[in-house]
Amino acid sequence: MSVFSSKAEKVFIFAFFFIALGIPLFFNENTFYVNKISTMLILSIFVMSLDYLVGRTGLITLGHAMFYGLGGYLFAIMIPEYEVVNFWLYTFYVMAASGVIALIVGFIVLRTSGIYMIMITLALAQMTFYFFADSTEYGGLDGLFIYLKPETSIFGLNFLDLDNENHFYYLCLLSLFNCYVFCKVSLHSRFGRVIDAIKENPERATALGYNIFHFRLVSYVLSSSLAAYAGYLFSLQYGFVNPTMMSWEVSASALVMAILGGLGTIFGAILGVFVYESLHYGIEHMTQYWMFWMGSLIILMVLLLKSGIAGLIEQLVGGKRK
Amino acid sequence: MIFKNKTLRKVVLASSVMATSVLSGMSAHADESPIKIGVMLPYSGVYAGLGEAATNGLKQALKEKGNTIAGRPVEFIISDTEAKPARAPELTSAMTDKDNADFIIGPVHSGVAMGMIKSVRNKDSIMIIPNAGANAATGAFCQPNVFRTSFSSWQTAYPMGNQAIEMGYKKVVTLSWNYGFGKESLAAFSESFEAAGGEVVKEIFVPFPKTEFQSYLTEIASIKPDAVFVFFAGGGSVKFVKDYDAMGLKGKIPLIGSGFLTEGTIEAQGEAADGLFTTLHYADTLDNPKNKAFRAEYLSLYNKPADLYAVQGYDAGQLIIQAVEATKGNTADKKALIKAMEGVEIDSPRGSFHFSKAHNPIQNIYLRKVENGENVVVKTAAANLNDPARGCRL
Amino acid sequence: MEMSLFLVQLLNGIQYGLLLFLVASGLTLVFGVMGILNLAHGSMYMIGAYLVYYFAAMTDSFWLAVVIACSIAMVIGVIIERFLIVHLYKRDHLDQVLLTVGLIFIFNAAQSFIWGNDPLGVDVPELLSSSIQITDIVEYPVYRLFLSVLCVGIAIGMYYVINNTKLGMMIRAGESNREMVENLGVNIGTLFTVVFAVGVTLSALAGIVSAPVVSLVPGMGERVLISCFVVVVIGGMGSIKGAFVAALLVGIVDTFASVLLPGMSSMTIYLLMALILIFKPQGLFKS
Amino acid sequence: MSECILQAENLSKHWGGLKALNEFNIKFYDKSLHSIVGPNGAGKSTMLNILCGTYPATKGVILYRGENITGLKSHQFCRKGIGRSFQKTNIFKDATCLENCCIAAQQRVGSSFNMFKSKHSSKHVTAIAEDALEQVGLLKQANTKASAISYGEQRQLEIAMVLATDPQVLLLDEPMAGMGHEESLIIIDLLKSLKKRYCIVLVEHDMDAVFELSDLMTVMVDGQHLITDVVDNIRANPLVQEAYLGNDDEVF
Repeated sequence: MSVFSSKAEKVFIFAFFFIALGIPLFFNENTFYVNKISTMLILSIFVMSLDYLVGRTGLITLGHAMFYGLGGYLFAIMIPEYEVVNFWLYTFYVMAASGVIALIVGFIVLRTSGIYMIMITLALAQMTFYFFADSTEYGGLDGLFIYLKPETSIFGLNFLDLDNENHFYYLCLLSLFNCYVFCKVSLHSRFGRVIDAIKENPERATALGYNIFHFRLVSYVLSSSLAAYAGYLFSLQYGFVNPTMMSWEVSASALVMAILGGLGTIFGAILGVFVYESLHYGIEHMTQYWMFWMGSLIILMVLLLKSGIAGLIEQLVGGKRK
Repeated sequence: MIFKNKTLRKVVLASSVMATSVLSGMSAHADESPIKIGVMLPYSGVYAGLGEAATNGLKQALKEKGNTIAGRPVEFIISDTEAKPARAPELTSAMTDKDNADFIIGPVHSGVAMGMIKSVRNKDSIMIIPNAGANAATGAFCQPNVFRTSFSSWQTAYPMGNQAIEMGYKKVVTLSWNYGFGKESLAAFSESFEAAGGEVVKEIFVPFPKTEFQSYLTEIASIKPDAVFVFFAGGGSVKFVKDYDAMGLKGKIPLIGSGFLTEGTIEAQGEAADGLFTTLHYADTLDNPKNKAFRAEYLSLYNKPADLYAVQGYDAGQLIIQAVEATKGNTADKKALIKAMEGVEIDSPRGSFHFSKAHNPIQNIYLRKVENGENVVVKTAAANLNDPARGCRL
Repeated sequence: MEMSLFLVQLLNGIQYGLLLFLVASGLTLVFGVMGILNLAHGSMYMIGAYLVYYFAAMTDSFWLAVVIACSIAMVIGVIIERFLIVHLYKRDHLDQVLLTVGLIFIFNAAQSFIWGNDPLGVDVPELLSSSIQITDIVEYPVYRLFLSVLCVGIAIGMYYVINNTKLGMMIRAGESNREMVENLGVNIGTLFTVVFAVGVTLSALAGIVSAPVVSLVPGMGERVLISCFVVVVIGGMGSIKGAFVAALLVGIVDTFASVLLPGMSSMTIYLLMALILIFKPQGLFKS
Repeated sequence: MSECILQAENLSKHWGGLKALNEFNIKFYDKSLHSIVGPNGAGKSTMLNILCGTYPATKGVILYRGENITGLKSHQFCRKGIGRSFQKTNIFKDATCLENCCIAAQQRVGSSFNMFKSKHSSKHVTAIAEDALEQVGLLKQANTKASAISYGEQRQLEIAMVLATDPQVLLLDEPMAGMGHEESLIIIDLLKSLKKRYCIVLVEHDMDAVFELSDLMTVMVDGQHLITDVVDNIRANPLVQEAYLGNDDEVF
């Protein structure tokens, strides 16, 4: 059986990564667009991790940006100030550290569900936001700077220069690809089978002998680590972190993007990010009151586009999901 | 004159280019491509009012020159920072790499400033900060291509320390929001106040942006200091001054502060603000011809009174005009342009000023008192005050 | 801390808590009866404050402005429920979250468009503008005392309505079993519209009456919303009694924390919430 | 009689002041079908929910093969071998019938935290699932979505899911509720064959079925144990007739 849930997904994924590979060549004169798209790729990882949790595990969170921000902060805090560190090593550190934090946080938030979980995740994210915003040692509201970008050698081989926009772009693209593959593979695995079962009917899954708390916790930790990885990449892109990375607006707009793209589809995250960000960019340049148009758009989307853009495409292309 | 719409802007630009080329005839061999001025200010969110005023001031300065400098038209590229630091690098990168702006005016917010400064490093664009006060912008993070037409946090609070001693205060409680601007202001005040023999008995930091001040006011009442020095701006200062009065502290413990306490907020504060002493590099009522002319013109252009932020934007415009005129319209040679900028003497509504080595204004700081809803200048608290620019290696 | 100042701080805490209750009660009422989580609840607080500013300036009477602002808020509530929320009853919480986030965007844009972004203030009405001397140095503003009395009055009023009227009976029934209400032969649509409008108006009223003691700035709604969430979560979603207890608790804890634990004061209420949830995942009074 | 597998001692459940179950004692034996009857609100479902760990008991002890399992978490009951079906159909409607059983079977086979092996990779899991479907006669519907099969088939599927977890005890909560006569007959046949291999606890309102299937019957009234006996004795017991059946002969 194919890993793709639908023909639409297959077509989209191939087209997307094919086009994405050529972006830096196309914009070779203009680093702005390469940077902008890198940011969108990073956001896609973040939103995809959110979709894993919300769309597939059935746990709604309004505080996911907490891990996005933590990814950046953990890195900024852990690195020695005047030393170039290894990218891969710190990728591991950041993801492991945020995983441990997610384990503890998950232990609290997963005791609740539904509307409670929405509010508790939100409140915990605010708490973390204030922790950094009020701190003196972590730069307060002004955030922290990362002065030296890490080097990326593996076994002495160095083929990526993070200061080069194009190299960084490909790193983001590769990361997104890995993230997508990981999400798809794990959701198609035995673990994924249980996750799907728990999302659809937690009561039944419990009666069949699954400790749903453990599965949710694992999913929460995974998703949070991925979000932290996205935040880590973001902090690398421009070399700074700021508490607003974990503000509730970031969590809310990520949710909007996930739903716009098509909840539970994983690939919809990419769609959601690119459509939302392009609209934001476009509307913002046209009117001072972009918030009004964004708000209206979101409401229309909720009322009319029930399964997101991915659902729309699947209807058009055919090959509905099984 | 605010062109929010990009296409509209381009059209106007095209016609103005044509007009100037017709006027100057074919004889002028000089460069007639537009000078690109990127404007990165907040137009939505809490700081939107400041962004608008700074933009107005900037445009007023350029309008006085017919929107041409040394024969070159001016093109504005406007983007809304929303005062969100996380967006700053991306937007800055758009200015430097996509639009190839010669100058970038911005921002208002210190957090955004830090993000921007990092992004203009080693770029060709010259950044001019029309408000953000973070000391580090012209201190530890100072760069050849970063100028500031406003102030450093240190400058606005440091002179008040000596003033407080002169007023006879020995024990002072200081209080501000717990963020960079506030912390730097309190530190600068304490620096001069304690050097002159005063004692800061308690330093209170209120989490930003909390405006529930009752418990802090009660605490101040229990300490009974000689005076209270505060830093607040915008909505927070309105709330604080009103609460201070309502708790009955106003008549008993004098309130002094950095000038932002009563900038743009004085009307909303009403009578509660009467008698407050503050220090700042400007006051609406400053009595000099330049200020009067500036304010009159601003009022006629925008139909509302000018404020500090408009002045700072205006001076950013003046800085560009004088420097580009000095290089005879050459903006390609950034080194020469920066040199020209370092040499200008700006005839500002706040009184004339020039730049320090770290590119921060060396300017007068005034002691102001609120009387009948106006900031009235009492005296010059510190003349030609230069920021210490700690950590700057320029 | 001196005893008298301790008491003043306690008064500060209670007063803040009561105001929080006013906002949170509307949120918890709407959730309890309708199962809708209205994230735009804070926006109504903001809109209420701005409306009273606008009409107080226009009519020169604070009290008249209060009446007008409340009426407008109620109309807004009815419109939102009839045209938007009504489509969401059968959908999951996620859609509600999203739609109400969209509303926040729109309200913020409207606020910025109509009133601009400068901080605004509303004068305390003449009648209540004095202060009472309570210690040698501290005076307490009469208006703040009035606020507390008003909030307590509204709390008692709500208690009465819920326990002694037909509407209250339906609300109680709705809280415990939504399907049952439908079986009672009540027009559920009308009930929901009324409850939503009342909930929204409570939030707006909180904004209206606190306008003279806060400053009107963009984004004020979101700040209130988050505090409100803490209250509602601690109290137990849908429980008005819980909201009352939790609001006082949060108000008092926050007030004392800001004096006694200055380094981490903004985190304190969240810590309190996390602690309570560890022992009582459904809040103090689950409905 | 065969070995006693599951036993409850002094089991009580209080909801506030209401005693839904009061000092209840009962024993269930292997390879037999033990039905529990009683009027609505007698506490049958409550007891079933306690026996499978969904509700914690207020008081009392549950013994499983002599081991005290009272404090265990809900999911651990299933792992011990106590499987249950629900009063309202409770299946994974979006999944196929086979997948429904695979979910159940995988729990028993294990390695459910493996994220890299495809869920279809284990032949073992699929084999168990297919076997379970076959037992209830649903194998031909294996690849049909669970929401697409008939109501009666959904009830069968639910039993198949329980079977796939390899239980020792089956707790069935009204498996025939809402079924037509034809469909009920299928379930009756199914239960007849299953009781040869499992200990089955049946809560059911269909008295014909109960009398036909039961080896032992327990009558409950108001959360109290009234009597436990073989079918014929129950039928003849005047106490039962009075307390539970009243004068309403229709039931028989």
